[in-house]
Amino acid sequence: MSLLSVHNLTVHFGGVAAVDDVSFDLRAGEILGLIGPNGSGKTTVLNLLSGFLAPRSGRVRMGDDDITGLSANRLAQRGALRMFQMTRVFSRMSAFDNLLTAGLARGVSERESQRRAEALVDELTLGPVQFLDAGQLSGGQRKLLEFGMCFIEPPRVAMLDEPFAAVHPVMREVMAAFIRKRHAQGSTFLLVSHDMPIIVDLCQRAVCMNAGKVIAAGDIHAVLKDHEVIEAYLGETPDGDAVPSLELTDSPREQP
Amino acid sequence: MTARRQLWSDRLRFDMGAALAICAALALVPLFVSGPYALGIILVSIYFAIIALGWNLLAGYTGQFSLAPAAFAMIGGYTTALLGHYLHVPLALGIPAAIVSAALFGWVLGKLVLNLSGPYLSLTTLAFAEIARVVIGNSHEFTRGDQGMHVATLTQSRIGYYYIFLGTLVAVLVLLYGLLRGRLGRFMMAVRDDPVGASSRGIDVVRIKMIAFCVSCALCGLAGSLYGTFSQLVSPELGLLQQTGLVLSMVVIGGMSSLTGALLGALLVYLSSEWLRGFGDVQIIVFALLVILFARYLPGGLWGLAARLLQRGRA
Amino acid sequence: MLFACLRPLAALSIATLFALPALAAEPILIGVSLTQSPPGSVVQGTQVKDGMEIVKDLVNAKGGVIGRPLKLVYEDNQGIPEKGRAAVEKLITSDKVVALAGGHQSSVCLAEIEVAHRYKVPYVNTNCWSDEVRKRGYPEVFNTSPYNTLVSSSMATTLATMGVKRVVAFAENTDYGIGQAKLTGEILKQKAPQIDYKYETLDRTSKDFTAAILPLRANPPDVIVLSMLPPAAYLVMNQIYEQGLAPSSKTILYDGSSLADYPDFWQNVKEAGKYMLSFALYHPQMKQTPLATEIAAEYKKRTGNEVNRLVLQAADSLELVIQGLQAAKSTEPDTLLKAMQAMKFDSLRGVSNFSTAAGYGFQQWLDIPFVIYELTAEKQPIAQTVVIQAPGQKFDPSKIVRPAK
Amino acid sequence: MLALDLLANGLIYGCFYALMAVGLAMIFGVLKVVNFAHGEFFMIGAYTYVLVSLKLGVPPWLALPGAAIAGALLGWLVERLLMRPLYAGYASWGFMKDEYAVVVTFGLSLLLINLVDKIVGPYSFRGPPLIDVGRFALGPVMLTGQKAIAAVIAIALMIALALFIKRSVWGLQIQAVAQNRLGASLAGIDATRTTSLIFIVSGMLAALSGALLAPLVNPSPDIGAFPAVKSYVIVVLGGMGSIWGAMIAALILGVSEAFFSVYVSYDYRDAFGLFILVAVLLLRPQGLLGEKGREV
Repeated sequence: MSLLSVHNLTVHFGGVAAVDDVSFDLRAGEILGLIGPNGSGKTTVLNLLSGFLAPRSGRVRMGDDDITGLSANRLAQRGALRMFQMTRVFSRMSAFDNLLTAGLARGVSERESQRRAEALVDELTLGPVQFLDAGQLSGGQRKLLEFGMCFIEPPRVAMLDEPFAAVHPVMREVMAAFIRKRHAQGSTFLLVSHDMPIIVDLCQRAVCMNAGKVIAAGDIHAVLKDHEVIEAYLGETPDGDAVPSLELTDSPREQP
Repeated sequence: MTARRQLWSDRLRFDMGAALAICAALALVPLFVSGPYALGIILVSIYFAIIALGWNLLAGYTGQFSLAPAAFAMIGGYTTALLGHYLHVPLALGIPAAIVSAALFGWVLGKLVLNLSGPYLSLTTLAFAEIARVVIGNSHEFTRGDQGMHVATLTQSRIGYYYIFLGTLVAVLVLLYGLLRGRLGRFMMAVRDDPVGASSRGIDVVRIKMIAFCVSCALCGLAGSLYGTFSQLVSPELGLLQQTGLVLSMVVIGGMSSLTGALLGALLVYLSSEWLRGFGDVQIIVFALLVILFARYLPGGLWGLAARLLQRGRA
Repeated sequence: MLFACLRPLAALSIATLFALPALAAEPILIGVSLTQSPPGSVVQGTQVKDGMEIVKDLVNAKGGVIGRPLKLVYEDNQGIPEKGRAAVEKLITSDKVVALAGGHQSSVCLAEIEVAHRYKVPYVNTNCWSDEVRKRGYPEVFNTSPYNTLVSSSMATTLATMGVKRVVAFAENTDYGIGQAKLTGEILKQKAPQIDYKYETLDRTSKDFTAAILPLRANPPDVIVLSMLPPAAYLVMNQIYEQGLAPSSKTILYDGSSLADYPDFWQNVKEAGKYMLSFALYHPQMKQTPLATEIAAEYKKRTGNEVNRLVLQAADSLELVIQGLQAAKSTEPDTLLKAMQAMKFDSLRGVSNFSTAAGYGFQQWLDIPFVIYELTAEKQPIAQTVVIQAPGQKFDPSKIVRPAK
Repeated sequence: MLALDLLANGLIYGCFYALMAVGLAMIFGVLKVVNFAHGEFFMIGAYTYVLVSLKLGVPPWLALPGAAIAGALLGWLVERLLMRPLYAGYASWGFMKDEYAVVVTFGLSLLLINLVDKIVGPYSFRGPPLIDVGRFALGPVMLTGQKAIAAVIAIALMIALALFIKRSVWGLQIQAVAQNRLGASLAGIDATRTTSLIFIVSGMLAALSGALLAPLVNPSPDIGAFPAVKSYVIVVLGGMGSIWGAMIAALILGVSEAFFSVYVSYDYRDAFGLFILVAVLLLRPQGLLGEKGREV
């Protein structure tokens, strides 16, 4: 059953359709990959879904209710959480306070937030830095911190924008593990990335965008074999045999 | 390496403790100092301290760099004065009325600058402050213009007034402490550090900003109103830009985003500016130099310095 | 921790407490609160201080008052009422001055007399024209300063005798300016209802008044009255001149704040000052005591400027305190007060006694001598101005010189 | 008739306002901070002009560049001694730049006003006119030589500035730094040197406007308050950092002030510009021209 359903979403930037009649479903409990080359409109879709942009037309439904054009904080209250490519943490509060604040913001009691924050700090291996100001953390640590802030109260859907970009492999692993674990516990993810190995590794289904349009959607492997998708990534392909598969790139776990 | 536990609640408690210690010290001053003049000076510096704390809540904790604190003190003072003069409202109502009206104007200003940031916000608040002052200063029929208005007084006893101000200061500190240690305080700081991040975590940024504006301006209004009853006079000069500059330098010298910082700054800056009278007519020149040097060479202010030293001492 | 914060605080407050009263020994202290830095009128403050210093030095040279030297304690009030209030309180409670003098800006005076009244310390008003200062009826407040009623009524009489039809007044947005302009209007209603009189308030901090002047060009009035102080007054004059409004064969300027003897007057107005009628409180033709001439000479020596009314007013207000002390033979504030109320004050500009009638005249030196003269040439020294109304004489319109067509 | 008068006078003062404000606008554009001492740059310029010409007897036309140099010097000093911390070592200072700038420049303005008050004295001086043409009628409009020549020079300076910013290498560098400090420095532009250049130009323009107006506004130590507030209004009205916006806004302000004070009220004249400001900000927060100031 679909948790988040997107119908004919369209938004224009100065005449250009950045997102053009995009529709897809996000099923409860799945990890859906939103892929596509740079500038294909992935992040714009995320901005639309997380309330930082109002669509020109189209609808977004979460469960049974229409959430089109709701403000970011309303959506967050309803459990649609978003993570940024450029991390957004509260730089002049300690990491621990960041988690605590995120909990309070989601309506969790102070004592309970405290408890969960402590748990998350361990899970995310932030222990050593938990009392440093978030501004002093490394990029990777901030991403982990954002994970924590999203999951201090389990979201209905977590939208991750390029979570693995420019992150130390070890951190990547911690994140990936975190995502798998939460997924196993039934969390739903919308994962924006152009890092194929991770997508293949984590997602069951994927939606591929190019130039603001959805060019393919469905089972991840099917999508990645789709000609349009391959062209979108590799430009024109030599017709005939040996269509290069995007899956052949090695997955992060084999990296040193 | 494991940093020592330094959570917001700890920092705030420490901060509040220091602030209350200063208040305790102030409470003892009348035992050694009895001259109405000396008490008067400390009393006026407490007036500035309240404004500084109010402004600090807005600028230091919520990141809304307003340039109108003095104007709101003036608005508060005039509310009490006008009510008393035209409707013979007793101070018991006049002072709360000042708080309310200042809060209301604060709300208006907040709405006005809701979507502005950085210098836009600063200059719009500055414009607002100047409008308020020009209108009050030029409405002779209504406000008696630059001559100012006479205000009733709570008590003729200087000691009495001293403790009224000190009591108010403590009350304000307690209020701010309660506000800052809870959700609101954290949300304010979240808005300051990253408005976008804050809203994406589920914080209603607009609401938080408005609350910050109302509370901050209300405090300034309260200060202005009390002060009017003390000096039995309110004049447009209460809202001069220079007054705002004074408040800002107090907070910056004392230390932004800190209760003790604002309090300490207000006391030291005002007391020293009085003490500088010894320098005769170069008083203001010396004062200006001090302000520049402090701001330039003491980032984080006195409290920042003190805190850092104390940390080192502990660790 | 606690002490870390306490030490500087205690140090300061104790410094403020003990450092200052240390002075109050054998000399007689007199407090002077005036404007020594902006935004107030530092120009006035400086002249008042000059006048007082001269008198003090002369007196001390002659062995002081009742065997004790005089000492003046100055406080800068920046022309801000609130600062004035604080300054006077400091002077009274911390410096323990026996009397106060020097007030020269109505809004500040009004704040200061409240304190003087509360502590029952004599306060001599040097140059606050607003009638309100008198109307409060405080027994501690003595006024050797001119007062709006005096100026306005004399101006009204003048306008009436000149037989003019239309008069426009430019008043600065202060208690002095607006007070004077209104009062003139009221008196005119009784004395000469046929005169069409209106006044415009101008913001004294603004620099371009052309917009207020232009509308007059279509149909210039016979007289433009200025109830403004420098520097705004100078700008208004210059801009009136620029617009060719006055001086003209039809319209002349009439200054109601004794502008012409400010040291910087001519440098600032140049040709715009020619043909201006001026209500003035000092003219060499006035009868003066030897002391006055002595002061005039001394002022010239010290500053290189001709003496002016503000210097003399300052001298007068200090003189009043001195004579009070001599009469009282004591520095006890209340004895001093009684003495000052009882005595005849013989000032630099003639003997005077203070009226006790409530209202604008309360403890006011009512018959302050004044003249009305016309400046008939650029850079004209006061001595050579054309006196239209000599002290105590009638106003003689026939003497008015007008520019040719 | 009256309307024409008002329009002409308004436009003339508009030009003066523009000259006062552009400097502030440039500093805004680059540092995004309020310079509270801008009015004192004006004051220093006016005093240099008046004192050099009156006391030293230097001909006004030479005193004018003298004022410009004084302003440039002051601007350079301010940047060098007070403003550097704002962007040198950004990380530690970045978050407190607003308050630091305001407080430091507030102190500076207090200092300058009172220094001049003590050294030169409180009396106001009327600067000597640049040309000895008294009042003359230009059609229905009355002018004085000084007013006319000052307006002409103001316009000339505006055009010169515009060309400087658009054409010269330095101008382009200034634009680059204003748009993106980091980017510019990555592109090999010395952002620090550019900033101090901006302060020099800004100080110079403010000082020049002071000198040009000295014969019209009779400078006294606190003269700075009037150009300062006007400039704040104009800069926000025109859009932070937009020099063109500032120029247009200045003309609008000059004219509308003139009409407002005649047809509405003289008393609230100085509040009026601020009212426009607030109104504009409500409709168009980024000002007339100028990049958006809204948060994401």
